[in-house]
Amino acid sequence: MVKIQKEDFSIEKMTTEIKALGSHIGAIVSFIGYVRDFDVSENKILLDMHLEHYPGMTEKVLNDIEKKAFSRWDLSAVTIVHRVGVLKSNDPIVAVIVASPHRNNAFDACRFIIDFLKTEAPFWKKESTDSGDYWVDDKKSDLKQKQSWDNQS
Amino acid sequence: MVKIQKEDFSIEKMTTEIKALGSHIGAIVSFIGYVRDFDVSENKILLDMHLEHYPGMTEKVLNDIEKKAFSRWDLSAVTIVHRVGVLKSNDPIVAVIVASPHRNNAFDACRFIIDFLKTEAPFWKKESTDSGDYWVDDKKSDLKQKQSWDNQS
Amino acid sequence: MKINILFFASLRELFNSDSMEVTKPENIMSVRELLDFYADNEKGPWLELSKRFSTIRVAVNHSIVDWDTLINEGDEIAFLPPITGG
Amino acid sequence: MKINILFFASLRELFNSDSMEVTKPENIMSVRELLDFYADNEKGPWLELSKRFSTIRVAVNHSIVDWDTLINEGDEIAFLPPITGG
Repeated sequence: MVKIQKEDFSIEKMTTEIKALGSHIGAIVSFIGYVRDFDVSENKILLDMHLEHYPGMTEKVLNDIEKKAFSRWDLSAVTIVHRVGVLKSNDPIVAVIVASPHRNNAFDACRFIIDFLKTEAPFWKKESTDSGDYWVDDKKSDLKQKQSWDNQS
Repeated sequence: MVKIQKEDFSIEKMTTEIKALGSHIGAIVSFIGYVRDFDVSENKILLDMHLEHYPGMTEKVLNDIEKKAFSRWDLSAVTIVHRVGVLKSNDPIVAVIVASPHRNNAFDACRFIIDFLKTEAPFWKKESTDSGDYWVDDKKSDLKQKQSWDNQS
Repeated sequence: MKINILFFASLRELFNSDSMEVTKPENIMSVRELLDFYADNEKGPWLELSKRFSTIRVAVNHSIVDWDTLINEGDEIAFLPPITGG
Repeated sequence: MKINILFFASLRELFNSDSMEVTKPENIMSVRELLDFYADNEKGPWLELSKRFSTIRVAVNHSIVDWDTLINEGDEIAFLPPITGG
């Protein structure tokens, strides 16, 4: 399941929902990403962040990533939620919740999904800092990490 | 933080606590393990499960595992909670919550902790099934997985 | 042949607009040719977009595609600056 | 020399007891020797525990140790069947 929303999300609620959806679930692995309070590489203090996306394409890309994960691993259910709009330091931005009969599949698939989301899903961050506003640049480390999955397939 | 308890736990509450504890947290990775409803290898339907532990030693072993994880990865905070007593099918048994500035460290450490917990922490499961009660045997796959971390260190 | 062009994030600010409906110029077949055509003829933000070419990806109808993908009637063509979600 | 011996899970059921305080027999130095001594002299559950030796781990004062670890006054010695938490 894919959700794009302005509101905060409840990890408890989503975990309960996903547990009720699937059968023979032995493991749920969750990733939550937060807005940082400090941009280490730029040495700037973050005031707030604006998250923009491409409605329609975002949902399509995230659903495709989910399908790829289901085809690679034995999974019971997946939920991806990503927030858009204005966020503050320490606000949760994204959650990826993966349920599976066995923990190794849940760990691998959760990591795969967030790695692909970071490089393929059309989201853009604009940070307001104590020294001005700027659009965040992509991270080469994220691209490399996504490519390492391609090489394994 | 290590908690051994009979009661259910709230992943939301623990995530909020751990987020408040640490600074510069960019990622939280959580693992939740559940009582299965079906023992595939034995072809038995699970009725309930009794979880026994070695008070004192359990806490020591889990604290040692946490310390090992902190020495291997850049982590902000860790919570391990494990239930004991009588559990039913689909009840949560264990949660491992790891916060870090970066997601790779959180994923690696969460996996490391659950792999070590499964093979080193003195817990024992007795399953009641539709064809009798028995103490669960250890899984060779868990031992191998724990040893693969030793080989990396 | 009508097509719809979308701009996001820094490109939306560059064009001061999030979309434009245009008629595909004659002889222009691919998205790469379209970008080159506007950079040569319109200049301004199109020339700037062209300069950022190595950092930009293009999506047609919600899928990221190669720059030599052919344009069809009614296509939604989006220029995407570096993706930074998650 | 007094020591305390603990049994868990299937071993607790085998001994029908979760602990016993004993006086260490003369000439017995290691946990392995202690187990062998009881298996030879007490038989019953001790002999059975000895037969399961390859699947059992031993902890002294809350740490898993080698079988040739020496026993000291007041030690808490626990025989642990296969661990199955998580």
